[in-house]
Amino acid sequence: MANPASAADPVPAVTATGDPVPAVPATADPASAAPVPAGAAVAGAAAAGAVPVLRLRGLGWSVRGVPIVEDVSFDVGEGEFIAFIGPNGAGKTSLFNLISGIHPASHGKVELDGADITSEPVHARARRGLGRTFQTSSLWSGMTVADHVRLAAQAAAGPMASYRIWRRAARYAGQVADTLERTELAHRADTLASALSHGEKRKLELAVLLVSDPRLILLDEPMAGVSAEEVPALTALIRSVHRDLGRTVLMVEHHMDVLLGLADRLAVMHHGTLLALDTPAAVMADTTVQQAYLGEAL
Amino acid sequence: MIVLLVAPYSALPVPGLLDGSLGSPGSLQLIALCLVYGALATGYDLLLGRTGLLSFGHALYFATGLYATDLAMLELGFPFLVAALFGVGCSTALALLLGSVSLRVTGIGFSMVTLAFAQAGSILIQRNPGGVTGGEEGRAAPADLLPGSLVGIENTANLYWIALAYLLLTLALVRWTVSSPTGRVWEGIRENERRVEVLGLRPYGFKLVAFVLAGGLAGAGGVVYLLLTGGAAPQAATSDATLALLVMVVLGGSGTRWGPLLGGALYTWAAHRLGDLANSAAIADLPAVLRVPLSQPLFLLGTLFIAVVYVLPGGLAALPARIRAARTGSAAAAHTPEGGSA
Amino acid sequence: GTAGTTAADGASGTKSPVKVGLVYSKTGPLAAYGRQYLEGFKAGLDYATKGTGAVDGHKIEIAEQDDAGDPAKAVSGAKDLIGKGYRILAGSTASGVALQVAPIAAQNKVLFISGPAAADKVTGLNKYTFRSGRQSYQDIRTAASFIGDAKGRKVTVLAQDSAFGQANVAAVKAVLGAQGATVDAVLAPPSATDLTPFASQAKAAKPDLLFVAWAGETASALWTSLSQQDVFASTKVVTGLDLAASYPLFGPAAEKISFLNHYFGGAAGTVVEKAMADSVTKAGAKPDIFTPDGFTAAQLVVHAIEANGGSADDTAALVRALEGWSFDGVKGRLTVRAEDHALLQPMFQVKLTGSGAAARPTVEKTLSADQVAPPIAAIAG
Amino acid sequence: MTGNSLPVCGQGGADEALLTVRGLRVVIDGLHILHGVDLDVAPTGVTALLGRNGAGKTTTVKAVMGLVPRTGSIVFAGTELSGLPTHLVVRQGIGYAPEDRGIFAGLTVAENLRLAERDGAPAYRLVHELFPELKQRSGQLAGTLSGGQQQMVAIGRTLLNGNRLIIADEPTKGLAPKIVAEVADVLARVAESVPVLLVEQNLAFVRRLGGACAVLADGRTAHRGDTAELLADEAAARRLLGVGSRRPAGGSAVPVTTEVAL
Amino acid sequence: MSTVVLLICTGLGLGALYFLIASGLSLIFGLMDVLNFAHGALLSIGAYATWWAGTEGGLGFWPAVACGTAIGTLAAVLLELVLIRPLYSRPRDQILATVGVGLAVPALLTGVWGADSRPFLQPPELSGTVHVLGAIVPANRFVLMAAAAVLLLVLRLFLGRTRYGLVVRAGVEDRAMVTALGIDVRRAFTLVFAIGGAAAALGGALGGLYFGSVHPGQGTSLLIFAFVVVVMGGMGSVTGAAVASAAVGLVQQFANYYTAAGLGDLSVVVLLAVLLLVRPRGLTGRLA
Ligand SMILES: Nc1ncnc2c1ncn2[C@@H]1O[C@H](COP(=O)(O)OP(=O)(O)OP(=O)(O)O)[C@@H](O)[C@H]1O
Ligand SMILES: Nc1ncnc2c1ncn2[C@@H]1O[C@H](COP(=O)(O)OP(=O)(O)OP(=O)(O)O)[C@@H](O)[C@H]1O
Ligand SMILES: [Mg+2]
Ligand SMILES: [Mg+2]
Repeated sequence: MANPASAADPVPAVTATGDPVPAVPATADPASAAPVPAGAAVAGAAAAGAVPVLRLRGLGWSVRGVPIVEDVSFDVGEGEFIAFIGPNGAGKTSLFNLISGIHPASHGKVELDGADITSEPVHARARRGLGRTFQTSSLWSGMTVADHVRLAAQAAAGPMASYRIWRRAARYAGQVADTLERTELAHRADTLASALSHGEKRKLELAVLLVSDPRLILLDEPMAGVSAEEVPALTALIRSVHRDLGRTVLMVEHHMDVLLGLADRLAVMHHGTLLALDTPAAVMADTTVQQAYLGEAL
Repeated sequence: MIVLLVAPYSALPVPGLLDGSLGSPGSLQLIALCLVYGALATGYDLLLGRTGLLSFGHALYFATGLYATDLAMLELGFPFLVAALFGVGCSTALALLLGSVSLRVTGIGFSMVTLAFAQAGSILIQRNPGGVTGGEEGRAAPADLLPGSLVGIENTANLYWIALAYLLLTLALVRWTVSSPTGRVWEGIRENERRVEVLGLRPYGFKLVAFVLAGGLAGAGGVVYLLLTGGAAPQAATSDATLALLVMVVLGGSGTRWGPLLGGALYTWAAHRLGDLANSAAIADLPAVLRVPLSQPLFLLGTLFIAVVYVLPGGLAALPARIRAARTGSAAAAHTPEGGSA
Repeated sequence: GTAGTTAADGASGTKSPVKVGLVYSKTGPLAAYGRQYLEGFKAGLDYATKGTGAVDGHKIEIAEQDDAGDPAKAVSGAKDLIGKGYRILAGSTASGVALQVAPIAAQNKVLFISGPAAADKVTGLNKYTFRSGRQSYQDIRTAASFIGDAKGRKVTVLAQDSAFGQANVAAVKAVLGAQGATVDAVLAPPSATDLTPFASQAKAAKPDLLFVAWAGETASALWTSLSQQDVFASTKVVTGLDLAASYPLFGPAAEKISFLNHYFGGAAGTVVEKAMADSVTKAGAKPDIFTPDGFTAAQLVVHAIEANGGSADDTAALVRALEGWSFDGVKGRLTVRAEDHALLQPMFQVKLTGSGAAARPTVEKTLSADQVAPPIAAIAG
Repeated sequence: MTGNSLPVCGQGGADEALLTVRGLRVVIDGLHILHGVDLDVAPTGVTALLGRNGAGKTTTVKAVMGLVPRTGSIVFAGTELSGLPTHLVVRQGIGYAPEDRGIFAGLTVAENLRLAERDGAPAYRLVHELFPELKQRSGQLAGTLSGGQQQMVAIGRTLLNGNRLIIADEPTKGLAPKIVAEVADVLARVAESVPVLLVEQNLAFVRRLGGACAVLADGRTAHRGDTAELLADEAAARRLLGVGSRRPAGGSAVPVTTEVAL
Repeated sequence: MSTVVLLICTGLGLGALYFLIASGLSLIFGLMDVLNFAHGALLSIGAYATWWAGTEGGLGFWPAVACGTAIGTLAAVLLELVLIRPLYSRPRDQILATVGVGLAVPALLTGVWGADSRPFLQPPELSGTVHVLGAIVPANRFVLMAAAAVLLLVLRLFLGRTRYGLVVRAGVEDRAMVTALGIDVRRAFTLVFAIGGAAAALGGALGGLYFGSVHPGQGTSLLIFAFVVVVMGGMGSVTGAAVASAAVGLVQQFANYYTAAGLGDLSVVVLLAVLLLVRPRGLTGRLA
């Protein structure tokens, strides 16, 4: 699992800036190396010369010496949708935590819109327009649905808006109504988050995200535990965020059919490294991915 | 509320609850103390119930207001009003300083750091540095520097008004700030701090605002307490004092509008009146097995407290809701459970 | 406003009662002192009113307020009593209580007779405040009497670094330092539980006299440490003898310590003491260190009321009646010094014989009231 | 909605059932979560418990285990369980792998397994044979295992003792497709010797294991019958489970590895 | 030199006393997540029971200690069964219930035996002194250290070697799941409470030796240092608590002696604050 080459040189020689072809780090393990044939320019990928929304270089994180994410480098272009797959424990959530600043990177660099944010705290990154959801629903259980959206709207108005202790809290009526409409939660506006069904909680997570209108959205298994019945609506919602609003989205998901309909590119993680990053078709065709992730068809 | 407004003019005896009529100085003093503690608990709940911060050192800011005001008069010769402003200023500044340090850690670590600071403050006061604090003896407030209308038993009603004003101020301030944009963030922090961060807000600053506000309110409480008790004593700074605030808040129901007030008043009333009960003739006549425990006010308070914890989870403020739930619950149980799960 | 107690007069059959309020520790850390005080007060009232409980037919009514050792509670209690028309307050087991209740008494112009509280500051605090017990200075003078000629001798004070300890150090410096002794101090934090290093430090100072001013729960640990570090072999050790329950705490060192003493049951051998002992024993208790403080307080109260024809309404007159009054008390001849309301009284040098539960005190020497009189303090306000 | 008439079809009659649940009701904090669940677990093979999100599947299983207050009749191999505390229910011979896996994150894999030992001869051979990974990682803290490995621990614990019934609640939740397939294999093997009560959202998985099924809706049993029959009946499946045997959402042109996503 | 030796020996003795109290607290706090404010009360019960058995009961010292520890253990079991067990689903109320007990028990002791210190029996064989490199160290300090060392060993064996340790560690993470493995977790928790209570009562009994007297507030006043030690050591780590105890005892003893105003307590709380600011999870880095 350890990668001596990258440990010695945390930022591998990367293709020149603006190269539309995603960088796939070579791994030391020849068995799992079999790199995906460098994909053709992908729809939505950054045009040559433009600064990518997100750029990772040699990003890594280890806990007590054990590497959990190793040497991940890639660029995400404006308006792109990248889906992450990989076996359990591959490091997908950990990678999202590194990008959003929940964990400090052990080595490597994270750039958002060309600015180096590697050492910035969570809230500073969020203020730059980086929004995310969590693998297990992370909500304010004692607050109502509308309150969630209001708080998010307030936060989006900048931190100073929240320090106005002498003012009455604004209602943000228009924004709240819009967002709840869009996420089909309007009828639950006054329900406590703890009383929502699983699928509704997932929608609420998205609502909180949407109202703050982030440039880059990280979604961690938004469909986990959602019953088959609710999957299509949620999928449609995510699609509209991506397509209609033109947001850049990174998403981890095990539901293959969902992400195949959404993703421009597919990233495969394995043992903390980026095994492949390419068009869905190319990735699905790859035997290494088949072995590592999909297994025999069920 | 209306009862609180007419209290000083009333000669109504309230047997059992109060010793003497409602308007007598002794009763007014006790009610005023109840109001002050009710307000202190309400301010403390800004941390505990509203922002989810368990501070074990809140008494420090109370004691700072108390001692700083007293010492400003005694040592610096400030007139009362200036000294009071100085006292509130000191406690606010101290809360800002220590809050900015202790809020760097979270969870039980935060509780313990606040405890450590408060313990240090308590030790300093006990140690009588430079003979200033009076050590275990405390310092009496100088009557000549206090306004004449606040000195003497015939002016107890004025002290009562001040206590009531302090309570109203605290209630209003807590209510106002809780419904301000900052209050909304506090609520978010209480429920899930990480999630607030992900929205782009740094919880630290908001927690500090709550901490400083609560510290300043506690300092103001110290000033009122100084007027009521005519002096500063080291008991005010002990960790027991913070623990008492915690007990009050929980007794009443944390995070509710009236709960902490209720809890603070009830606790204070019990602490004072249980002594009388413990010393009453009725108990002196009991056989030793009953008499010995019942003659200890702290024993009564402790047992009462345990009883409340068991019988009234959620505190006094949850009582009406519980009664309602019990009523409708039994009614619903009688019907078929058609509505089902939500 | 507070309606006075002047309603009824001597004309009608039953005369209006005189109300006296006691604010003292019924519970809390000083409850044992408080109990002695109360027992003494009842005995003193009985004695001074010759068993009638009344002065000139005016019954003396006692109301009690518990302060639990907390000045804030004491002030509330005092205010309650004053508000109910009490013009005489007595009590204060703890110095902090005395120091904070006295100003309240002065503000409301009522008589206040402080009890066992030993702080020197109470003397001369204001013109409404008197005391019925001894003060630290009298303790120190008694301790000084052990050293004989102090010139050129070395005295070390082993005390806790509290207001009580600091006051003792200051008093020793004032008394013995003035007589030519060199005085130094070993101060231990009040919260320190392991006192071995301080005992060893006190021994290393090699004083001619080691004065120990100690209060609180660690007393037993301190005496054990002093024995273990073998301080008694090289130095004369003086300390105050507290209530009877504390005798066993000195452990095996008991017989080697020279005690200064305010009072113990049987110390004085006076007629009044006999009366007090009888009365207290009849009530099922035993006279102890602070029983005389209660007894004396009752004597002062009754005298003040007597001098005013059974009324307590004119506080200034009550004060005038007490100032300079000299009378036979439990410990012998007592005088309320007019200048600062100090209570001049004899003190005792005491030895313990036997140790542990068997320790019994005996008086070695009685020091007259003049020998131990504190310097005159200026009355404030 | 579906009424109280329960169509009982196919095999799985109540007579020879190993576990018989009748009129199970659960009320938590005044909320009526289950109001009348009936369920039979056949003495062999897999019995699937199906239903939409929030139908009450997990609650039913927890009620059987005694983890939530319940009323009604729960008879297991002739013993009434409804009055028993959880640990005694388990000692009747029931192994339970809960929905959230119930791994003790702070304990090692070996300690997690050791905790589950109940009788003298724990079947470590069987467990290690099924999941060689657990043997290799026995010293690792369970909290650092990947989701799939944690699921292996959870299932392994149920196999350690000579249980007469194994209850697995959504053993595939959050698992990568490859692991889902592996878990299906394991359960199929287990079911050869011990009956399994399986709660599952993934219909492909259920179809693969076959056996009888019960479908819950709104805290009640809405259907009992054979799994294959139910899944073959498009209308019934749509009515009871909200889905038919449909194509993947999103209309991707890529040939998806079948219905893992369901 | 002899002063330093004396300070080290007495500091370790004090640390041993802290450990006797903190170990039980750490066990209960760390393993069961119960912030036990009644721990000081258990200590006082142990101390008074020992004192009572020794003086009124006329037992020798060691039988009295055994008796005191047994009664303290019994009290702990009662506390767990009657007050803590019904509140396992309400952790905050558990804390509050123990606060109530912490108030009531010392008051009860005061009511029965008075607020004053009672002299504690000092067996002659333990009241002597030992000469170490020129310092005269009270012998009972070494008794405390030995007791602390034995306790540490026993607790580590209990936690590491027996199934109970495992059950409790797992039970803290997820009580329901432990029962779902067929284990009667309540019995294990009662046992842990009993052990914690036994340690506290033993601390009380030997603390009487240390102080030479008992009084009702003794346990409560030591409790705050026990909390400090538990937090510094990293909640739930008995070894961490041992290290922290020794550190706190030494720091306190040295600071008391060498700083002018005797800043022992102050330096301990400052130490705690600094440690937590640098390492929020305490010495051993385990989280509650
Ligand atoms: N402890 C509880 N308190 C309140 N409501 C509960 C509790 N446990 C479950 N519920 C509610 O009961 C209903 C049934 O829950 P349950 O977890 O049994 O559903 P499920 O069928 O397992 O759903 P899923 O497919 O999402 O796992 C849900 O609406 C849930 O919100
Ligand atoms: N704090 C931690 N300490 C030790 N190991 C950790 C820590 N956090 C994560 N890991 C380990 O790192 C690996 C990657 O975890 P991560 O949650 O990123 O996986 P994932 O790809 O999101 O998996 P899944 O699909 O199951 O959610 C796992 O083996 C996990 O056990
Ligand atoms: Mg993940
Ligand atoms: Mg479920």
